[in-house]
Amino acid sequence: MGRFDTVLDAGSQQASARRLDNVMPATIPIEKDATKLPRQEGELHLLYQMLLIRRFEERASQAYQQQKIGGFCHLYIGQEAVVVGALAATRNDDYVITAYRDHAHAIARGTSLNACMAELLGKSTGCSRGLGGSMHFFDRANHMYGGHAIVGGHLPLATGLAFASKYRAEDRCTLCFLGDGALNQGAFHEALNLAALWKLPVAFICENNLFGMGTHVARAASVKEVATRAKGYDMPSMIANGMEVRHMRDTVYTALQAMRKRPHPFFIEARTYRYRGHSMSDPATYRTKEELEKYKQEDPITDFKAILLSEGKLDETKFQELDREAKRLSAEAMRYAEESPELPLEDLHKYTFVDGTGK
Amino acid sequence: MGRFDTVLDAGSQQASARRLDNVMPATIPIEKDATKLPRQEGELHLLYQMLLIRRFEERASQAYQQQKIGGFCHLYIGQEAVVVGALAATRNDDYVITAYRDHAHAIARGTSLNACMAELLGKSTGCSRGLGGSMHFFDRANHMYGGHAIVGGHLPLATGLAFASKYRAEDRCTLCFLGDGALNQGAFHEALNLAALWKLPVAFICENNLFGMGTHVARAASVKEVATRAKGYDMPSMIANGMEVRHMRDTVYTALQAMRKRPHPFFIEARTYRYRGHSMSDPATYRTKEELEKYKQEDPITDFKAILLSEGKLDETKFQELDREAKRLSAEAMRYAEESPELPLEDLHKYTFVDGTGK
Amino acid sequence: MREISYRQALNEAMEEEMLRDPNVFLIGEEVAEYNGAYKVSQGLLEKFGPKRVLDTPISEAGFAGLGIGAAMVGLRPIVEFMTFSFSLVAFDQVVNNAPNMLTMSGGQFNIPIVFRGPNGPAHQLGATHSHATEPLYSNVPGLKVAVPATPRDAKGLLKTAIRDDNPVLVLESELLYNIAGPIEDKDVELLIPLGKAELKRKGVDVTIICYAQTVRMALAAAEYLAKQGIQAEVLDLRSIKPLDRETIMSSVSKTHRCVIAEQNKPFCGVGAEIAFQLQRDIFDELDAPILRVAQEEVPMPYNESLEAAVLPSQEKIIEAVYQVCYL
Amino acid sequence: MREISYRQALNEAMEEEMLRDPNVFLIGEEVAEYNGAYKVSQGLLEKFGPKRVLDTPISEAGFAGLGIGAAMVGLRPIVEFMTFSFSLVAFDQVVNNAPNMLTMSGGQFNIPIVFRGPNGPAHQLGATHSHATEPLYSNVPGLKVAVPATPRDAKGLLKTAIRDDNPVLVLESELLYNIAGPIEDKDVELLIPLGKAELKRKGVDVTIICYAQTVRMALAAAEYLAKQGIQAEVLDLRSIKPLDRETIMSSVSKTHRCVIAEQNKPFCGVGAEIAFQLQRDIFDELDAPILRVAQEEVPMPYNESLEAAVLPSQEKIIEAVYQVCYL
Ligand SMILES: Cc1ncc(C[n+]2csc(CCOP(=O)(O)OP(=O)(O)O)c2C)c(N)n1
Ligand SMILES: Cc1ncc(C[n+]2csc(CCOP(=O)(O)OP(=O)(O)O)c2C)c(N)n1
Ligand SMILES: [Mg+2]
Ligand SMILES: [Mg+2]
Repeated sequence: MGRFDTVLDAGSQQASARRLDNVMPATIPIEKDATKLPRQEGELHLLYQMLLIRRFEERASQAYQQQKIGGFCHLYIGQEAVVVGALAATRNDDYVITAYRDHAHAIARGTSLNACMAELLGKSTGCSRGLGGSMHFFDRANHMYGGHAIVGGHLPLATGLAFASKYRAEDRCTLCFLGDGALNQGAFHEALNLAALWKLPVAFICENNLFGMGTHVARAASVKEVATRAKGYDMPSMIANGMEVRHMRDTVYTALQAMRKRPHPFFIEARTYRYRGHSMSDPATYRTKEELEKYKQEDPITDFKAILLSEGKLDETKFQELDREAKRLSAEAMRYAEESPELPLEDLHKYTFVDGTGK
Repeated sequence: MGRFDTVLDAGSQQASARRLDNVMPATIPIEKDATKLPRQEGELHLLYQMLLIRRFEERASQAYQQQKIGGFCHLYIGQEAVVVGALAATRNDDYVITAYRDHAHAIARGTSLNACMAELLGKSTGCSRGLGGSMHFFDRANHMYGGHAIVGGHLPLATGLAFASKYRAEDRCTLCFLGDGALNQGAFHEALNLAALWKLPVAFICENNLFGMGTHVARAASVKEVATRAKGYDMPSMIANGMEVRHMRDTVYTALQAMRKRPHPFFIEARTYRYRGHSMSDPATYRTKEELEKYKQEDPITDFKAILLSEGKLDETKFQELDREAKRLSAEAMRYAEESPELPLEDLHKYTFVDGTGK
Repeated sequence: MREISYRQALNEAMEEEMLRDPNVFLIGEEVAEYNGAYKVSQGLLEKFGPKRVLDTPISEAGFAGLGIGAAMVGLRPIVEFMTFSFSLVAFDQVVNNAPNMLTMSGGQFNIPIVFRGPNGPAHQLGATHSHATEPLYSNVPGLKVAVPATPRDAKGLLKTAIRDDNPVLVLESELLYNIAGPIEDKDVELLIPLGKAELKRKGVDVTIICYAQTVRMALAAAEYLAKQGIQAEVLDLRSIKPLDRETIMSSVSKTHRCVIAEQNKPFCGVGAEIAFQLQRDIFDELDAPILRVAQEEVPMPYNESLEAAVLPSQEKIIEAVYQVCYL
Repeated sequence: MREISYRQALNEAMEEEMLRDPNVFLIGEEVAEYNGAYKVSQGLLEKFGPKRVLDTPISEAGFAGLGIGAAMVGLRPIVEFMTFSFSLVAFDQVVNNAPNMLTMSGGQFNIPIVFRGPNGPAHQLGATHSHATEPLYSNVPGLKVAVPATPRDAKGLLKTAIRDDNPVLVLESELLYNIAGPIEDKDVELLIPLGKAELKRKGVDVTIICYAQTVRMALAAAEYLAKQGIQAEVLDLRSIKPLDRETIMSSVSKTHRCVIAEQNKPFCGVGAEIAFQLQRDIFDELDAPILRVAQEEVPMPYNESLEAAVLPSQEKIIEAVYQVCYL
């Protein structure tokens, strides 16, 4: 009996039964008529995307341990429902931007696993030609605007994307993902104020996984509820169960619908959890095994699978097939990445300035 | 019939009759028992301080036009009740820090007019030895911690002062004045969050004079009510009529009492107005004559004078005497400043580093 | 030919480019309704409306980043910092997001943005308001840095900057806004390339390298020196990045002596860089140590005499020229 | 004598100073419960408790400013930036509030604060996370900048910095944290003054000036060169500000040739400054142009080979030495 029950369709209701603790009512009721959702018919696709992300990252995790990947590498495992649900509610031409925990956002946006894995290995076939690395996935064709590694630093960029939509009188929306740690950066404040003041169509989706590195959100943000932050800007907010892909999708869809009608920003807290450490080098001793296990009981993939099974939309064979495919593509991506060439040294100075003098 | 009436003493009630429009109820009720206020007996002193500030600045304004003062010069005229009221509620050892519109804060804190005027003229006898200028008045002896010219930049400093009090288990409070323009700086956000998170005894007093240079607060901050900003930090807030010195004093006193008992921050919006342009070079064409005239009808000095007269605490002769004294001291300060020497050129490199290697 | 002020020149540049390209817009504090804190954007709101000329809150990091984001999707923002001293609260946006995006995205996102506004000491503004930021930004790969000294350069460089597909900083100077100077008529399209220094005065005895605020001092010094029989060649850099190495080297190869007059703090400053390059590239041509005339290495004092003592000046340049000429 | 790591050395410095002076405290992200992102503050929370070792939110400007405010009233904060790349969002606090306060207040408020943390490229962290900030901060009057290369220097310089009554930046290096080196026993009070370079190796043919990450490269290069018959003198700056001009000048006056190995971007960098001062002060002693070995002037790429190509290296130093020796 999650508190979202009243406003969600049947499928979501069931899922919300196993909800995160302490989910508050949203300030904006969630759109009931989920039948209008794009890709609604393709709910298997949501499951498949979550599997793709997880298997890809499991493969990446291995590769990191084998030192095939350098620098920092932040895994998204556990949070898959957030981005898959949110992006399922978008149009293909909406702008997406996020922080450094970005593999999933690119994959959910349509970037090929090959390009993603190649990026991790620093290859020229990577989605950022091997120049960006794990924290800087970009994919212009799929409207994925990065992958940004300075906490909070991409929020002003998101207002710029949304500003451009409004400037051009387009009804695209911008989805800006951020961590709970970013709530306390000055750039967060300036971006939210600008977005609210100028009524920019940007949804700030705070992936509250309870921790910024080893610091619990309660030791970092002075508010009991993260969504309270939005009040300081007179900005509407909603809270979503980030472990439930349908709930994420429906929440974001509701926001986007409102925003497309009349441009304005939205703040969405997605309550979620990461299973791994902050980055590959973090043993995550700051939380108990029990807490982790508790959240693993709400695994977005396992849960959604169970729902689809119970609704007769999936059978175990089909699930295994999807999972095998996800694993196969991840392995294939690794092979592709390993065989790909690096940028030649002669290209070193090629990306500092772009040539030409504008239009 | 201002909305503060219920919580103020008789004198304040009368004053509040001529209140600013649209003053909201405070989230924290204002302390009723005003008899405990320090310097309560000395209300003439409040009037005198306001006169001192005004006459000093009128003299400074002249001097600026005569090009005796360089750089930027921001006058406080019209806002005198804010700082005089607020500081009347402080203990002498409380920490005070503000932005660049700072003459009044130093004067109300006890810095001599001589030292203030000498600073404006860049003389070595100035409160900052002529090195700071109008925007950087400092007075360590009177616990005046500046005079800071980067908008919002001093708010983190204020948290540091308050942190030190708590670190030392002292019950001093910090009063941090800021303009409405500072509400939108990243530093504001980070400072308020830190203060609320760590329960630091700092009162952020936003002198809302409706404008940051030529930009109305409604074109800069995304909130209908400035005090809403405090909600984003779960920080208690109050709204004070910044044109009424008693109301300012009582509001701030209430906050400080609570803060001294149990350290925590407070946000106070002081609704006020500046009569002059943003700085000496601003003709202030962005507002109407009528608006200015309306606010001049609520002049903090004229009003408070009328109240004291009506209460029999003042007569016209005494008022003239106080005013003459304020004018005399301002003129004397100008003479003092003009006769004071500048720092010798040999001292140019003396203030970059302080010598010694600590205790 | 006609005469207009440096301020007017910048204004014309923005107006012309906004007329030419609907993707160009201007944001910053007080740029619209107030017509600019220093009136550089006078009249633009009236001409282009509030969609393209926008007053911002005092949120430098916010609106600088907003500009960069808008540039990612093809708009061409002009971001005015009321002064570059205030760009320091937006430092991360300017040095991380703008210049790194092209590299980090593997060439997918260039950032066609201009950051402009007054830079360097004005008059008695004190330590926090007198920053000369050119060494800070010039250290960062991926940024171009223009430093116009005349109305003509202000217009021509700003127009070029707006058309550049990379982030460009146009560092103006409050002290120059009122200066008038000759410039092509309005119907002539004036584009001055970045990276081309201008020979302001020919000479054979010493090269004085200068930019922005120091150009006038250098020219005055050269005039004085000419009367003493020293023919100084005066080079106005016009942009620090790209740096016109060729013109610098060929001038000093001729004069064999060089004084750099820079408006910034000396340590790791523009003069240090140019001197380094000179001794590296034309070591054998140098007949004397290169000297720099920069600010004294202290936070800027408010007091007028002390401030004057901190700043570079005609007199200090003359003194330095005497030294490099062993006089 | 014993051997400890650079990380341990920093840890000891903080522990000793916190024991000595109750006004010293440590704040930063993850410094307390996590024991430091790079474990530099390991054990300090346990020893000194949560009053003196504090985890902050991700609010660099906020907690840097908090430190400065606390320093105004006599506390002596150590502010850890998880890396100095993140100090860029606190840039205004570090360059405006900390170093200007003494001047602006006419000498009333000095700021006894230490900003410390890893600086410069680590390994494949990409463009935003690889900043070498020393040229930016060295440009600002009122800041001191220490750049320890060894465990002994790390401890001795940090202890001195904590006792200094002015703002001091201690720019560490992630790549050095695990390096071990000899150091005095714990019972010996180790204070190394700022502004004294260390002669790491004597030589007569060329001076290699280096600091922090480049010291090891320079020493390795010198060793290699020795086998080729070139005796390189290696100078470790230990602090960039104050700069040990005397030692630098006297070394190059002896060798007449100089290569500067710096970890930062070259333009307006540390090498430029030192080269400027050298040619100014001992022009006649120079037998060859001074060369610098710095980063390539591009945003840092993630790819390992490209990153290596950007960075200074032993090989590049050797190559530069050959050049200045005209070999
Ligand atoms: C300005 C800045 N400060 C510090 C860091 C180092 N850092 C990287 S991630 C991180 C924690 C962020 O936590 P959160 O925003 O909750 O995102 P999550 O890792 O949980 O996805 C920190 C402190 C940074 N990248 N940028
Ligand atoms: C970071 C920064 N940006 C811009 C400025 C320029 N500036 C000085 S005062 C001011 C307006 C501030 O308004 P407000 O905070 O309301 O204070 P008031 O002048 O009304 O007292 C501006 C934009 C500055 N000093 N610092
Ligand atoms: Mg988190
Ligand atoms: Mg105001």
